[in-house]
Amino acid sequence: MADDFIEQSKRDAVAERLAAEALIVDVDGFEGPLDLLLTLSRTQKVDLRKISILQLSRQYLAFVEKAKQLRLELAADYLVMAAWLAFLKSRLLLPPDPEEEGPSGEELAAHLAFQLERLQAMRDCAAKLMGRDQLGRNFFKRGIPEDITKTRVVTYTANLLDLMQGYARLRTKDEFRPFILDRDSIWTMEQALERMRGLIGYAGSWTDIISYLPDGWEKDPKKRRSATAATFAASLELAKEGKVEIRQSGIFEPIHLRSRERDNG
Amino acid sequence: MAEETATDPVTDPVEATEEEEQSLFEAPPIGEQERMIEALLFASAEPMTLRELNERMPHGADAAEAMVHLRKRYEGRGVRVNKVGDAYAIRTAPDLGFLMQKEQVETRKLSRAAIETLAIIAYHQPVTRAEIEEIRGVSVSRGTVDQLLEMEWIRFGRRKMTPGRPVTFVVTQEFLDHFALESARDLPGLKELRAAGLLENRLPPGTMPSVSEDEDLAEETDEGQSELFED
Amino acid sequence: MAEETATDPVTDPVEATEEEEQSLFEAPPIGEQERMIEALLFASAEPMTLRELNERMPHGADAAEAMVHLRKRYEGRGVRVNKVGDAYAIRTAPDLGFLMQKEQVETRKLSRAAIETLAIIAYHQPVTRAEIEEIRGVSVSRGTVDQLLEMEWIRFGRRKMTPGRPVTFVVTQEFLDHFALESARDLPGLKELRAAGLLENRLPPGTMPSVSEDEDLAEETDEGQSELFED
Repeated sequence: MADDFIEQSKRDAVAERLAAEALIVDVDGFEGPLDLLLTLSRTQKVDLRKISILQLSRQYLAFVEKAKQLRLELAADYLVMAAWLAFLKSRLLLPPDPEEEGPSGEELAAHLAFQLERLQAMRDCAAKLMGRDQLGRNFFKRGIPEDITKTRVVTYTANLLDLMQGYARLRTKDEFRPFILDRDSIWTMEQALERMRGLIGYAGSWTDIISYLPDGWEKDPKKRRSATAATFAASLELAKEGKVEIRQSGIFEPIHLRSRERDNG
Repeated sequence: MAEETATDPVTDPVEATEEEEQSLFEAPPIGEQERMIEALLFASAEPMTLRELNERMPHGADAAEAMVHLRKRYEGRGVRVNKVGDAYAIRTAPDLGFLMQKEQVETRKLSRAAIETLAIIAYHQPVTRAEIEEIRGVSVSRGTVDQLLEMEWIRFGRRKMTPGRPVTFVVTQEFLDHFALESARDLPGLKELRAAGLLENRLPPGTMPSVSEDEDLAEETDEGQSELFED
Repeated sequence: MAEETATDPVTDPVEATEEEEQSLFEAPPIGEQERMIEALLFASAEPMTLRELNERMPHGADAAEAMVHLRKRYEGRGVRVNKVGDAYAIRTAPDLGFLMQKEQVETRKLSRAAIETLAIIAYHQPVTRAEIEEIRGVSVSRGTVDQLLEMEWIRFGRRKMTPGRPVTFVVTQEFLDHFALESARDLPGLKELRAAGLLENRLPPGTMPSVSEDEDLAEETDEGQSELFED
């Protein structure tokens, strides 16, 4: 029994040393004292619930001792943990002092064991979580979402009707083109304006706008109608420009205009 | 499941070498293929052609057959499988469009200039800027073309083999997609537009539109499009 | 569920006037409602809550009931309806992920610290930074939390009613969506952890919290969790 025990402790000591040496080169790889403790606890190869905190404390202190020998700079929190574990170790080894206040060594050890178990549990959870099917890796959302949110900025849209109407508009315009050429009985407002601008300077007194119709357009009713309308529209345009004044004494009475420039100048 | 048994040569004792080879790559059951194209169409950022689908599916799968099943399955559903050009995409059923429009407050109508330009490109593609200007009768602003390019409703086509080798414009699959057209050939012709009352008959009294002109137009449209839409 | 039926006047035969009013705006048949939520869920890339769905549907429609039908319809299909917190989203079936290499997005590799912090927040929410540090045994870097916030996997929860009123962190709908979780209650192993007492907020022995503070903490924790873990 006793031999076995000594053998066991020797083996433990070797394991501890190996662990410490293996870990020491990589001290930066640990995320704090708790992480280091958790790694050390693996050498015990037991359920974390049954872990020997006393043994773990020894391992940790040995690790810190080794680090000191190798003159490795340990972060302050590693040293704080070492001091606390040294205190815990003494509490666990010495019989309880009835004078002393505060939690017992067992209570402290239990809490540390809880912390280790909890950290390990969270790591397992993290691994399980990342092992789940993930959006964008194992399953996917709609590749062409349709526009149903209000956060959308300005988008331009048109429907088929707009498109067809737009085209129809253009093509209708196109269809007019050839007919413009053979519209020999149409006098346009542009033509009327051009004619009147040339003549208006002479219109000092009120003149019937009929007198501005182009020569030869008075006879044919179709031509006369078109020319009268164009001339009337052109007269309004000239009035708007302030070049002429227009008057009509009554409905269907002749329309007269005269130049304003003569008056002003 | 079927895959496992199929790859087991023991279950196929009769067939010769060719058949054996075949069995190594046996296609998944059609129901499984239908699930696959369903997932692919759903996740893809672009409409997918049968060829693209087949490329992504296991060896031996037949996207065309699976598509028949899938399209049937979505008949009358809230979404359906639309053919867009020679590709397929899942789209909201048109009668439910009103559900999506609720918050399209910020969408604006395309300007008249843009719509006309777009219409000309759709009906006359491939078409150069000069040709668009000739039809519209006004110059086409850079902004209008840029806007349509940016919306990805038009893109550059082949250069014309005329002096200066001007670039042409054609409509895109996005355009077809947006207007729910399988191809630009589905655009109604002038006669149909007139029949639908979309062409106002504003011709001056006493003039008759010449029949030949209408025919010319129809021909021209066909010719222009044939380059892009040949079967 | 109980909420939805309660707000539906049809299921409440006592309210005579309301029922009359209801008939003027009769809800579409349930099959039609199913099509509507189908279209809406397909259209949206992000999960939609029943409330959002109801807002878009015609008066009197019941998205909850339609959802039961829709989820059943998509069982075993290439896409399916995932419940994500109190919302729903259509996602491709995970077993078809192998077809979708092209759609796979390279996610930023999370550091071990970030992954652990995320897990702690998910399992312990609402949780303060101090509590995360207590569990991990090291201080949590700002960058880690920022990264998780930026990915929208975590957000700020209510403040704790402890001295200093520290902020808490909780996981988001995006988190649930990303990991295909119906709710935070469905986190793997959650029940076992709770049974083992590993989710309790155990203070180190020897620390003497004031009684009132402890009560506050317990209350706040319950309340905070009930928000996320309720049925």
